[in-house]
Amino acid sequence: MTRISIQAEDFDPAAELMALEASGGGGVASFTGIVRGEGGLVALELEHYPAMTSAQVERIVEEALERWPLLGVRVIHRYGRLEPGERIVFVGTASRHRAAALEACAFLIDWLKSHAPFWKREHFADRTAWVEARAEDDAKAEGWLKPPR
Amino acid sequence: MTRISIQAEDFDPAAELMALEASGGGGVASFTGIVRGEGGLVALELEHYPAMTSAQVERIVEEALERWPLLGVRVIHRYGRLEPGERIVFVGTASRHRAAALEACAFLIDWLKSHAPFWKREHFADRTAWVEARAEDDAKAEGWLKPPR
Amino acid sequence: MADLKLVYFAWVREAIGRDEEQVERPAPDVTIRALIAVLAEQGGGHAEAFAQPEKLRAALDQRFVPLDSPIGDATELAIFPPVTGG
Amino acid sequence: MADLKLVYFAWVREAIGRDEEQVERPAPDVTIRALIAVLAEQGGGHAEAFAQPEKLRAALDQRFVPLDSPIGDATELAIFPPVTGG
Repeated sequence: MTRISIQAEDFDPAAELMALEASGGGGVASFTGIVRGEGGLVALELEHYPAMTSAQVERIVEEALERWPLLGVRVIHRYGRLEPGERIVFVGTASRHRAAALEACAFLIDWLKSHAPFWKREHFADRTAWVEARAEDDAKAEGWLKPPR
Repeated sequence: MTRISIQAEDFDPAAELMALEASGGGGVASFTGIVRGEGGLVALELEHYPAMTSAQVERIVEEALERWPLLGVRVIHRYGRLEPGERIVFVGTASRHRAAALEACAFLIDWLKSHAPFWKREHFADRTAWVEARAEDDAKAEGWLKPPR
Repeated sequence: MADLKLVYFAWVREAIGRDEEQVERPAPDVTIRALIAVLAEQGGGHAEAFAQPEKLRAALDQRFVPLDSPIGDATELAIFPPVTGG
Repeated sequence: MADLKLVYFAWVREAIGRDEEQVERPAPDVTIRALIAVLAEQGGGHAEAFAQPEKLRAALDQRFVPLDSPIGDATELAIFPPVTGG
């Protein structure tokens, strides 16, 4: 079971976990990204490149399926205006092997954070600013170019 | 928020995720272990050393808190008779940093699988057998003796 | 051959003041870098958006490519800042 | 000084036929390995459970220790197969 959603709406991690648990694996790993409310952040605005996003995410999910013996993969990425405490992104993986589930989950979220065509703008009470890419995120994702542990 | 439960009863991963999401972190990672029903397995029976289990798990959670900047840790480990498809173990972590949440989650589940004082017996239709420890699990856990990435 | 469709995101879109536009198709061996240098000469939003090519990234027909890639027969060229994920 | 409490788990418990027992406390410098060798001489379940010490692990007062550790003044010694987690 592989399912990818790029959506404005919120999602229910519980329902996603249940579906992954039902895929027959021995383990389900998940990561949920939440908007942090630091420095007086009022909202985050996520813009993306719709014609590109789904195709890119599909490609990276295929790569994860090639690398790890996965029974299920679920990716959800939101766009639009999100307030602190709201969910932005979800990656869930199911596998017979816990290391495969955990590593594939980390691989996918690292990729989404560093390579998916999303741009974030931070809204504060008195100003807005586009978030600059962090070299650190690129380094995390490049790390996966080596063969999996 | 740190909470550890060693219990016979099932648990609700959804409720655990909600609590971790509320801990204010930027990311929540989780792993849920499920009984696999391979080779005609009828049930798994988990025995543990109650006087030791909680103290040991507390110690390893403290170690995770020292290594990674975590806002929340939740560990649930069941014992008793479990049938295929039932949940055995849950580890959830919350952190401002996704790598910290993911790595601490992997660290804790690796430790639980290789060092927590649990013993598994497999029940089949016509026989039962104690599961033998796998060198592979030990190797995973020993890997964490190196400083975190 | 049809015009080339340009699409812009984030502050590139804001500087130019629109999210897409059609431009006259350059010769296939013209690179993205060369095309945006020509567009920057129009001044205004394009000059601002394309002032520092090292801050720009590009995709041809929804695939990330280096700025020095020739545009070839692509139908859509996207110009944007480095992505900042989720 | 009080007797030493032994606790058993998994197939060690099954071979011995009980989950705990009290034994006369050995001198503090006697190791776990030496104690179980003596117990194995009783024959029966103890002989079976302790036949292959390399298949056994131990904890003194709820801390994992090597079989060659002296028992010292511990109050509880646990003998069990390698743990098999969750």
